[in-house]
Amino acid sequence: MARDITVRDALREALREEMDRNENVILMGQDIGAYGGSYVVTAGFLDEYGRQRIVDTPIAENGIVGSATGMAMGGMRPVVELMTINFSLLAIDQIVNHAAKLYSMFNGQYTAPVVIRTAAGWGQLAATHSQTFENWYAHVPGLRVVMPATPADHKGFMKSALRGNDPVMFIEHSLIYRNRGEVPDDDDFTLPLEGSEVRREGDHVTIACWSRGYYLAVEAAEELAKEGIECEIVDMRVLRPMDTETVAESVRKTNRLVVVEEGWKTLGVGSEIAAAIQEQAFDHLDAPIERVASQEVPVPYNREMERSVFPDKNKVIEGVRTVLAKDVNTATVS
Amino acid sequence: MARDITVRDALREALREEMDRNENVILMGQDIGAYGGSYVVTAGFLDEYGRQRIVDTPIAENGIVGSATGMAMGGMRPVVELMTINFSLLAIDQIVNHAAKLYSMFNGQYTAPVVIRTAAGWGQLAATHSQTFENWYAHVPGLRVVMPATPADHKGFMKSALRGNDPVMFIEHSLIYRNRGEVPDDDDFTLPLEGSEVRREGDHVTIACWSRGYYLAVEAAEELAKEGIECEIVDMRVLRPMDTETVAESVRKTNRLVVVEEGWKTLGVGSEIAAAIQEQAFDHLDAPIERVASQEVPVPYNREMERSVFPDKNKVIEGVRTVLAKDVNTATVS
Amino acid sequence: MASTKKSRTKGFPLEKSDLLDMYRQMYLIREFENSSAEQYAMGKIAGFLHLYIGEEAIAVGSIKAIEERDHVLGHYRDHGYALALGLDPGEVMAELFGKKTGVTGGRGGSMHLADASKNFWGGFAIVSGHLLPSVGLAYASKYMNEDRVVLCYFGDGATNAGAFHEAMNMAAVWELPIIFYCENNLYGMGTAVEHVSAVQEMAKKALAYDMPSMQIDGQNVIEVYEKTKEAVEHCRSGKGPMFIEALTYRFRGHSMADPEQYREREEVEQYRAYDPIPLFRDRLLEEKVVTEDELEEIHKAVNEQVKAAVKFADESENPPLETLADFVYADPITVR
Amino acid sequence: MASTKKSRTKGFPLEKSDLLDMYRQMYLIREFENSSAEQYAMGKIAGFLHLYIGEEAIAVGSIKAIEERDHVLGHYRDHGYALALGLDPGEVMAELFGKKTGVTGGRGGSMHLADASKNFWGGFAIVSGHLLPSVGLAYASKYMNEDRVVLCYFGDGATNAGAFHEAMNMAAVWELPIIFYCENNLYGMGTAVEHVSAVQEMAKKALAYDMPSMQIDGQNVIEVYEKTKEAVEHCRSGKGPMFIEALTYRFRGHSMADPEQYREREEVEQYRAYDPIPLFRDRLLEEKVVTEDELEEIHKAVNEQVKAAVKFADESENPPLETLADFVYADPITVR
Ligand SMILES: Cc1ncc(C[n+]2csc(CCOP(=O)(O)OP(=O)(O)O)c2C)c(N)n1
Ligand SMILES: Cc1ncc(C[n+]2csc(CCOP(=O)(O)OP(=O)(O)O)c2C)c(N)n1
Ligand SMILES: [Mg+2]
Ligand SMILES: [Mg+2]
Repeated sequence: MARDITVRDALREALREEMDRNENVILMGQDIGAYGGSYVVTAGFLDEYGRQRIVDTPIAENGIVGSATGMAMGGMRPVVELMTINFSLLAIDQIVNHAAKLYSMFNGQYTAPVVIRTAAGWGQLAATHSQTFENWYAHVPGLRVVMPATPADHKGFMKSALRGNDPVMFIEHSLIYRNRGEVPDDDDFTLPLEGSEVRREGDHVTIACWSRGYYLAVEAAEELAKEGIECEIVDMRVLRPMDTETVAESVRKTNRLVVVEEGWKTLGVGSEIAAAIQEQAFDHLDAPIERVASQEVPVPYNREMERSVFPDKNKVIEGVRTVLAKDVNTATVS
Repeated sequence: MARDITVRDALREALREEMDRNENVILMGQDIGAYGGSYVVTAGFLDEYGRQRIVDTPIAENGIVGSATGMAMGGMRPVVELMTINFSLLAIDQIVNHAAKLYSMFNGQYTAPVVIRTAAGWGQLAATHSQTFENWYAHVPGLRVVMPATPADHKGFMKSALRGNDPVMFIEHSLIYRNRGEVPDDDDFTLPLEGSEVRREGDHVTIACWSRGYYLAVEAAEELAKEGIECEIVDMRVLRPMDTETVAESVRKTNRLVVVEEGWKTLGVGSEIAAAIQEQAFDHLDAPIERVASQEVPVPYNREMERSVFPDKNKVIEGVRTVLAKDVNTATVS
Repeated sequence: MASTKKSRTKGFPLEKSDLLDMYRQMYLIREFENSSAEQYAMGKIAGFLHLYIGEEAIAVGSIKAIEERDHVLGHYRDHGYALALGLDPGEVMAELFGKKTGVTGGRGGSMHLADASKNFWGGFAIVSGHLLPSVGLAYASKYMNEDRVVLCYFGDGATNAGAFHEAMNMAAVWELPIIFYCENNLYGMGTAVEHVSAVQEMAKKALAYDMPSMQIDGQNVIEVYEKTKEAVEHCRSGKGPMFIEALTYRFRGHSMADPEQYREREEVEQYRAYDPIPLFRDRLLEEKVVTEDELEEIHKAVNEQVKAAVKFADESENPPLETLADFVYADPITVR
Repeated sequence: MASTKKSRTKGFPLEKSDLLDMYRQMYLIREFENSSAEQYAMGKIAGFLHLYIGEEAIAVGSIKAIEERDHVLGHYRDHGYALALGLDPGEVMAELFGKKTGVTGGRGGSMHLADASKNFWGGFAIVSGHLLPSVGLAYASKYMNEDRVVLCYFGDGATNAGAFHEAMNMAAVWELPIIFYCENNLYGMGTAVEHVSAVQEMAKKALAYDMPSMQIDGQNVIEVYEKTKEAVEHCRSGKGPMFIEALTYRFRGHSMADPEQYREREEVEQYRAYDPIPLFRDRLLEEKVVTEDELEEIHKAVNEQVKAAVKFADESENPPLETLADFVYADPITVR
């Protein structure tokens, strides 16, 4: 059995179920209690679970993540909400130099499985509030980094994160909380925190994407299908460990790859995917891998300017056309 | 006229000359004064310039960079020393959300040309003290990121940084301060903060590198030359804006590329170089681009383990052999 | 900035024109924001819009106490500072609309108003982030002997962030001319001070730095003016930084998106009794500084001004898309 | 952890065996470090080596005041905590040598000693970084009703970092059982406190959080013990956190790399008069708790122990290179 629910509800269910299952699971973050959470994910939780388990924290990102890390060391299962991923920069020392390293640095003596929920996204919020740094976190050994698209993944990953033993950066997206999808009816529904997923099959081109990018890819694929262009869509889902083999497999069939992401292009996740695929499927590529990413500017407030920064369906379509336009027969081996 | 001096002395000269030229240039950082700087770059400066211009700061990385940013807004030319790039994580909000964005976010009304000197490097310092994050900074529009190898570049870039109008991440390397090279005898010797440089010509393979990686590449190239394998070495020098065209140009000749870097491989600078080159020189690549980078682990203290993490001459040679081993004739176009 | 003449109005530390100017500014901020809320509802303004309604006395009273050369920095709730500093309401509204004619060309929006020519360095949207550049500006003022005081505004919530601590300590160690101006409106977004701060009186936080501090009534524009004046003189005389905690309350939600479920309506109503605008108006009338008619005139003029501001914003153009990449780097880049 | 019997030695709050144990520990730390300095000079230890010499009374006195279940975290200058907590000197020395038999298997080195089985969570090398996990451990103790107090050591330099402030505030708001233990040795690396901290007395920093504090003589192991005991009882009784500033001085450089150009030799010599080990020894002799002979025996035993530690470290193996990637993730990963 499965139900059609939103990403937000999938998250709410996962958090509730795990809180009910394990009383050492607590939520903490700015305005998650009385306010209900900036993106309303935890609305009502304070009434249900009380101040002991729904902890409104000071505006002190490093402090929140660092103290949650200590709680995790001490046997609790804290879920931190950092309002947006932009503010995670203030916590990055605790994330990278502490949570991600304790297990290894102390020779496996203890773990700090803190779960850090945070939201990427934009919406005329200007330069400091419109960034996404999944590429940075995906660079760091010791962290697991998930950035799901579907409600089922949101739920299954969150539940796994809370049952696993590694620190997890759980990156949501403010513009997909209302997206819907099927979620299994099972209190023990979990998903391994790794692996990409082919979500749509197609022969002409592969699109690698994640989070909101997945929905853009779907829109583009539907439109392109009308012209007979069939896109294979690989939802990356987990960015560390990153499963590029599933992409390579697909590229061995389609021979063409487009990556869609909302981060700046230079050194975005797409750069890793491109680098990995040219290693893993070198002989199969008929065209350069195309990266559809953000314009490399601090994001302006103005609506039209902002829209011109981020990928949209049309830019994805354009990306697909670019890789299709390259005629393999004209390729010269120098 | 030119003199053969060390990287450290090149830096000292640049700082001194610019301080003498402009009294609004000041240096600030932890232990740069009385202690002389962790890597002894500013030894003696306190006596020479006094506490007004050589400012020993609290251990407050965010505070140091943030206040320097304000000084720069106010017309001063502060040079911040962050002891090591590992600690820059504590300042990253000020670097990324403030210094890098002010000019754009406020529509060009003012700039904040703060110069942030910091050192990458390692030497049995364990997990939190052996990282390098040039890839992160190179992702950020608004920043200029230099990571020089030669004494001349250290000097010329530093002087340019102090005369330019953009914030600059100036990344040094603790293991090359004593490396020597020719530096022009000219108080006004500056270098544009952009552009890669072909430092050695060769027909068989291109090696892209920077900072300490450059010296590894030279060692490897010298050894390979004995076997008749000629490497072309491109010193990237500036990582944002990144000049991949010079690499592409070289690859159009050699058809093979190895990137050398000390950061973790996944999403390291090499991923961007690989992604860019497969775009810019797709038809010219005879083998997948090879990335010689660090093992993806928190760096352990133990000497042998640590050495096994980082690239060395032999790993570069191995990388070159890997790209040469790929026989273009066996390539199948699927 | 107060007029320089020495004459003072009975019972007030300022002369009539200054008093009326302050009243006008407070009323302008209020009406400007009421109007911007409407424009937001109409979809002409987007993103975050944080209203200063209820707190106007702080920006107006304190900015009256500084000189033109002094520096001002604040957080995202920044319409008050901008208008008190004399930024053009039309250009501010245009910024809220994201237009090219906006004070930051449509790039910054409501949270990032600025006018470098007026030494207003901006509203900043990272809580506590601007405290550090503020310290640096104070350093520059001292280092270059400019005799400029920095006025740095932030909220109660910001005082729990590490950056606040680093800023306070550095300003104290370096004895800089900076006023840390804490607007304690009892909430950081939806979180009441007592749940997140070890002390309820923000001024106590200055003790850790041996920094002098005052707690003042942020609803009383005259008190704000007088106390800020004292603080400014303290800074100018080289005695180092000062911390001011202005007690206040915001009458509206944190931003337009706030459903305000964390506080009772009655609480808000209670605080409305301390609305700084009627409080000031009543006092001006009581002390016979102005007549009802004079006030009416001010109201009318301001209302026109606000209407004109909206019209200006409405009729302004969007910034051209071709300028998107302007101002990323100040110096030229030739490599691609 | 003191012996549980109630009998006490005249003039001391502890019985003889505890006193001798404390003396032995202080002497062990001293000799262990003197030896490690030699090993460093011989190239057997590399990276950073921070000696605790001169500060031994703090670790020994304070750890005597806690129970086994209590948590301990410290910074990189951590040999003292480790040895006072009873970690095996051979395994600690092996860690300094980077050997497989080291307490963290050669991965951590001198700065990252730890023994989770003893609730010693580690030395941490990011200044002020461990204060936050320390707060979290205290939270867990309270949340899970474990009655465990957290002892968190750090230096004067760390109190200028934002993380310190965030930790202090959260511990106070949440009323957690944690002792913030500041070892004020007057310098952060080569920088004297007065150049970087607005207040010279670190204990003043607790005022901003209404947190009780004490300033104690860190060279007097008995005072350290007694005051820490008080603080531990304060924490155990649910009264929330406590801040202790222990005044001390390090006799050696910041690390082995330190040329010590920032302080005069005379200054160091002056402070050597407050060497905690002779101070304690003289008092034990004066009060006739021990005889010279007994002390001599301790010295001999410790010297043997240190020699054996070096031998053990020397003869231990390096960790196998194949284990490099162990412990990066606790749960399995199957994708490559
Ligand atoms: C570093 C950071 N964390 C969180 C936020 C989200 N946020 C914006 S305003 C705000 C509350 C700030 O409260 P306060 O400082 O009291 O100012 P007020 O809004 O009450 O004027 C929060 C949490 C942010 N902008 N920056
Ligand atoms: C965040 C950070 N910044 C800088 C350093 C470099 N560093 C290591 S120890 C130290 C001095 C710390 O002084 P203090 O806290 O007084 O402790 P002490 O060494 O005197 O015991 C510094 C600056 C670091 N390890 N971490
Ligand atoms: Mg507030
Ligand atoms: Mg110290």
